[in-house]
Amino acid sequence: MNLSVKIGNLELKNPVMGASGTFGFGREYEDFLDVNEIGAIVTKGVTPKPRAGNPGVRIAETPSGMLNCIGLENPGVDAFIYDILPKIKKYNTAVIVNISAGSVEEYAEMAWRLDIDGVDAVEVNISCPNVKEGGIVFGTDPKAAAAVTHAVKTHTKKTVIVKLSPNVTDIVQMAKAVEEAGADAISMINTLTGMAIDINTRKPLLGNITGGLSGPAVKPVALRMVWQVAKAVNIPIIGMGGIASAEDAIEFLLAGATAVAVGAHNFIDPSALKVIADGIAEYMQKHNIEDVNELVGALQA
Amino acid sequence: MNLSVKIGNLELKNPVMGASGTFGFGREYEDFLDVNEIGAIVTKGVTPKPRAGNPGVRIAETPSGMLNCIGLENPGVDAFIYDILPKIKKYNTAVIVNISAGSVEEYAEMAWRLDIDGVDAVEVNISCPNVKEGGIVFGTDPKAAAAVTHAVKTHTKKTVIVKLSPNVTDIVQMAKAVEEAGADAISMINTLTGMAIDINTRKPLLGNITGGLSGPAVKPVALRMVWQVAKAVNIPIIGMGGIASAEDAIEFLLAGATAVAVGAHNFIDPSALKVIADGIAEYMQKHNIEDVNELVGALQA
Amino acid sequence: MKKLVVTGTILLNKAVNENVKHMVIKAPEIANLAEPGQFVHVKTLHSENFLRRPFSIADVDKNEGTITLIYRIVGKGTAEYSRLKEGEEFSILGPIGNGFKLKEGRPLLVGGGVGIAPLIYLSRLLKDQKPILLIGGKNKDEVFWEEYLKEYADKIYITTDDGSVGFKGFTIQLMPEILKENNIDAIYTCGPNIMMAGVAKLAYEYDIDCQVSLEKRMACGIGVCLGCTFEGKLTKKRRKVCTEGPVFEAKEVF
Amino acid sequence: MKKLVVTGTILLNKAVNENVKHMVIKAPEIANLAEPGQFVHVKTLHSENFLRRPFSIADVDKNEGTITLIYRIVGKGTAEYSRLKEGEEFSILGPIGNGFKLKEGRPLLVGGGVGIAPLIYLSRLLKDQKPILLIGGKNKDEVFWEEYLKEYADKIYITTDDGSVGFKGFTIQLMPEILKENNIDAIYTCGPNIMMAGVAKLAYEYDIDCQVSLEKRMACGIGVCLGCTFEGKLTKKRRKVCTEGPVFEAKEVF
Ligand SMILES: Cc1cc2nc3c(=O)[nH]c(=O)nc-3n(C[C@H](O)[C@H](O)[C@H](O)COP(=O)(O)OP(=O)(O)OC[C@H]3O[C@@H](n4cnc5c(N)ncnc54)[C@H](O)[C@@H]3O)c2cc1C
Ligand SMILES: Cc1cc2nc3c(=O)[nH]c(=O)nc-3n(C[C@H](O)[C@H](O)[C@H](O)COP(=O)(O)OP(=O)(O)OC[C@H]3O[C@@H](n4cnc5c(N)ncnc54)[C@H](O)[C@@H]3O)c2cc1C
Ligand SMILES: Cc1cc2nc3c(=O)[nH]c(=O)nc-3n(C[C@H](O)[C@H](O)[C@H](O)COP(=O)(O)O)c2cc1C
Ligand SMILES: Cc1cc2nc3c(=O)[nH]c(=O)nc-3n(C[C@H](O)[C@H](O)[C@H](O)COP(=O)(O)O)c2cc1C
Ligand code: FES
Ligand code: FES
Repeated sequence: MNLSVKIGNLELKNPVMGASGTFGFGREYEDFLDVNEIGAIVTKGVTPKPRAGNPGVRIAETPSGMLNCIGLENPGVDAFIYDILPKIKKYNTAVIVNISAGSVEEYAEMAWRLDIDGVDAVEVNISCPNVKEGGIVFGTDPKAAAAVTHAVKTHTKKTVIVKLSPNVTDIVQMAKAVEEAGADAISMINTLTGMAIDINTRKPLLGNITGGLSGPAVKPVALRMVWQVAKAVNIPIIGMGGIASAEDAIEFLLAGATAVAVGAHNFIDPSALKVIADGIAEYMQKHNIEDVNELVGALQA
Repeated sequence: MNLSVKIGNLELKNPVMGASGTFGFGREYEDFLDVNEIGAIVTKGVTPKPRAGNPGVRIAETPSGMLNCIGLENPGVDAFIYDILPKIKKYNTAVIVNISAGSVEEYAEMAWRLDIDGVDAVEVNISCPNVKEGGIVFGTDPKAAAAVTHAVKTHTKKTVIVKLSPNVTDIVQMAKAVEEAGADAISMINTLTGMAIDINTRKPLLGNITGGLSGPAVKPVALRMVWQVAKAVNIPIIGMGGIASAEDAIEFLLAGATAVAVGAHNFIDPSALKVIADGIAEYMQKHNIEDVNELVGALQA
Repeated sequence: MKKLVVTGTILLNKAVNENVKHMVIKAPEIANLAEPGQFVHVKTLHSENFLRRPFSIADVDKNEGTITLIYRIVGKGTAEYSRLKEGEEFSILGPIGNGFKLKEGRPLLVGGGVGIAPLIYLSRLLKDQKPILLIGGKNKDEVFWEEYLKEYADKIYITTDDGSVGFKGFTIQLMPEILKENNIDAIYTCGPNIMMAGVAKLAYEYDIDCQVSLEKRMACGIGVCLGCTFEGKLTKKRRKVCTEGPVFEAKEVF
Repeated sequence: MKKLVVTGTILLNKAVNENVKHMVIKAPEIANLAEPGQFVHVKTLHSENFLRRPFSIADVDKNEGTITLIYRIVGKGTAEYSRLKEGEEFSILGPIGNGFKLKEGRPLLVGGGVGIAPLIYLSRLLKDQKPILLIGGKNKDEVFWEEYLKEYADKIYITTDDGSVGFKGFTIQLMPEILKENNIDAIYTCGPNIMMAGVAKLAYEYDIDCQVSLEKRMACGIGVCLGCTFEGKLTKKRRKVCTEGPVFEAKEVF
């Protein structure tokens, strides 16, 4: 049975990876699964300079989901390259570095700096809703998204994945723009912007007022967007948004995703990546499917 | 204690109404509550001609929510005026007629035809995601939304409420456009477009492939949008999206909604409108609030 | 028809076979109103699922104030219900819809799978008219229905797809024989659409009054969401399975 | 520190007072590893809530393979847990974090509200060092903690906001007296931030080693979401409450 898939030049052992910001730098999961066996590690978003993130409460539970306004807390690209990468490049799995920056030039520089051994791909976060400099303007304007994509693509030999925001009227337009600009793959979706209020204090629950919604609650929206984009582009899609089971993951593959990422559900079950990859294999066995790629886009609609 | 609120010229007994498409024409709830005591009935979407709606499965459950692709099944405006309105105008509560149409002219005609005794307001659905003619283009293009609003406004003396779609990049822009075009109030949000797949048949669960997501899952997004729009416009907002308790309703009031509508939760608890209105009163008592309008926009952010 | 929402207490929730359970709920107001063919729309009080689920009222005990549901575990909701223990509470909205109209003369009841559930209550009420039961299922695991029906039925015919019990084949294959041998005055059927369509066709052929009980995905169960409608064949009108059905004249459907 | 996810069995889930419950869970692997000050991240198997919830390990019985949680019902999650019955399963991720470092000499343990929970296990381990306990709460409903602690404590001081039991006022008002009267070598504190800040200030004044246990909203509990971080006062680095804490040197925090 073949579980491996290709994202750009990247060959993944299986189509299940940990989503950025929910998988740390991979090492945190060593107690729960064999990191060498997962599809890929997608790192927490890395920025040019270290970031402390947002003040105040950063997490709120919502029905079948959660809001977060971490605000891209991360040690910065230097610390990533010198302290973290050496510790994770030993894993026999792909390392995809999620990057955010405040300008096209900064994105390009990040790409260039990360065009090094141990990094297998960059995932360009043009959609973090929690920080002004996090790229949300890039994420909602096709021209800006294309400019970032082009800049990154011309500054690295690694596979370039562009991560789309769902907070747009027309996700297909965004996807096409980054495809044309040279993206090797698209990942989607990032979080939907949401909010929660404490009615007793009459204050927002989150320090940043709004935050990014993720978890099973958003799955129907994510799946719809993946399906729309898959029909419109020729590059592979890494689908995510609310995946909590092998069944969910298979829905994304059928909708047209070549691989999937698991986000918030890792917090519920830190062995989720393994459980889900195993579940996909089981489903394939049951349905006599030899190659997981047969499932990709196999929706009959 | 004052629970009454004003939406345009409309005085509501309390700020809790049944959302369009989830409250039938009100009569269906007679077994469960006193329809005379609710804030308002918002009717199922009415169209110029009768509509059979979409074929196939129309309902799918999702985590903390549901997808629907009813496709605006309704008996048409004639049947509404001659068969249904006579039966519901007896209620001592406001009747808000939700309308959908395929062109600006049709919207205008609907408004004109419904400018009759027994109708207290029209809610202009420019955002139904389930039918091509249901107005989704109007719902995502500020100019088209403004044109519809203007046409409706100039063809009726009733209060005109425009219902916004959440499937847009910038909901504030949409809200401002309809405010400028003369809307007396805004209602928001309609459903988010979503999808679900049956992995065993490999087919979409819904007959229409995609459907509208509603229920508690979408509440954080709805609340965020209400808060954004409330800061930007001066007309009242009817907030909705996932309200399932008095606490949820109060969150929407604090975020800036003058009234709220309960949608899918009516299916779980058909006495929900009463439970929620009573719960708001209880909260006001506990917090020594004399007038529910004091809560509107009282978020400290 | 009057409907209400009550919190019932589960008195029994026992396995009938590997996938089917039998639940008895104390809910006197519902039991009191319930007619055969009606259903309830249920929810656990603290559910991980959002919507209610519809189940036929398999039987009632008006003295005890209980209703019985017989349900197959097929997904998240039914799995959740299967974990409920005696003494736990269960929210019930019902009784919903128009049940079977009881007709004079010899009845034939045709059921398939869990569609047999409402036929229990129905056959009890029709007992004096010596109902004939024709029930079909995949295999002998379905035989348990006989236990529920034998007290009320004059005769029970069983078909299984695999022939492990009774006639090997479908109910509608056996039905012509039954119609020939007996003087049937009214047919009542509940089960897969394809079965009911076949039953209806035979009923038309033999010119026998026939009622069918439909199943559709439901959100509200109270006639407001329009998730469950279809176009009536006779009336040409949109019909709601929940509040206008689930039982219709066969001719309105097939 | 090794963490794992296990499905434990609830052996006890009894009310301590109107809002507080005492839960004992059979989870030998966790009990075996657990140190005082560590916590677990829990979830019911079929939960209506999405995230896990963090609770201090109030005590362990390594022989029996059990851990004890003492929790206050404050919201949807704790309400859900309060309904769990003996014999039911409970998912536990843990033990998490760095607990209290046991120091030599006379210990003073200062706790407020449910922050007292981890001090039970801690005082048991420190018993031979004759720990002094200073615990505060709103009113006499909080007195139940005394029952849990009296076996291990050399002395227990109680403060209540309303004076219904013990000293009327806050723990930190009573603390100087205790520090004067006793030769305290190490302070361990857990409770509201404002209380711990006061305790830390007094510890600095008296130059006593002080450890504080922090509480922050957590999503993951395993150091990946960064929901729980703060800037360390000494290290100037971002610190994770879940995996680097919840116990820190007071000087890193206040
Ligand atoms: C009027 C009526 C009477 C019924 N009576 C019985 C009965 O007596 N015994 C019995 O075992 N089953 C009966 N059913 C079917 C029963 O409602 C479904 O099996 C049940 O809803 C499945 O829920 P789930 O959560 O386990 O399945 P899931 O597939 O997880 O459910 C997901 C969603 O789909 C809906 N759904 C799934 N299958 C069906 C179905 N076949 N029909 C309608 N909705 C469905 C659910 O209600 C839910 O909203 C009846 C259905 C209707 C409409
Ligand atoms: C390390 C640690 C140890 C704890 N130990 C105990 C203990 O021993 N006994 C006890 O009663 N409580 C303890 N708490 C607090 C406990 O986690 C919360 O009371 C609980 O999560 C509330 O859940 P809920 O669903 O009832 O409340 P809700 O308000 O409905 O919860 C909503 C969300 O907010 C989070 N949340 C709410 N209150 C808190 C809080 N005070 N701290 C952290 N997250 C919160 C929840 O985890 C959940 O994600 C501890 C917290 C932490 C961080
Ligand atoms: C706590 C948290 C932090 C996140 N941080 C990042 C990030 O740094 N960069 C990024 O591109 N996406 C980030 N995301 C978004 C996820 O990678 C993912 O796109 C989203 O959560 C949807 O998947 P899910 O529903 O499975 O969680 C974060 C999500 C969460 C919950
Ligand atoms: C079954 C169903 C039918 C609906 N039909 C309409 C409609 O006809 N017109 C309309 O404007 N909105 C319609 N809506 C949207 C609701 O009015 C509401 O905006 C949305 O469901 C969000 O609220 P909720 O999360 O409380 O359900 C429908 C929603 C549902 C669930
Ligand atoms: S289920 Fe809602 S109308 Fe029938
Ligand atoms: S709770 Fe996620 S990093 Fe601490």
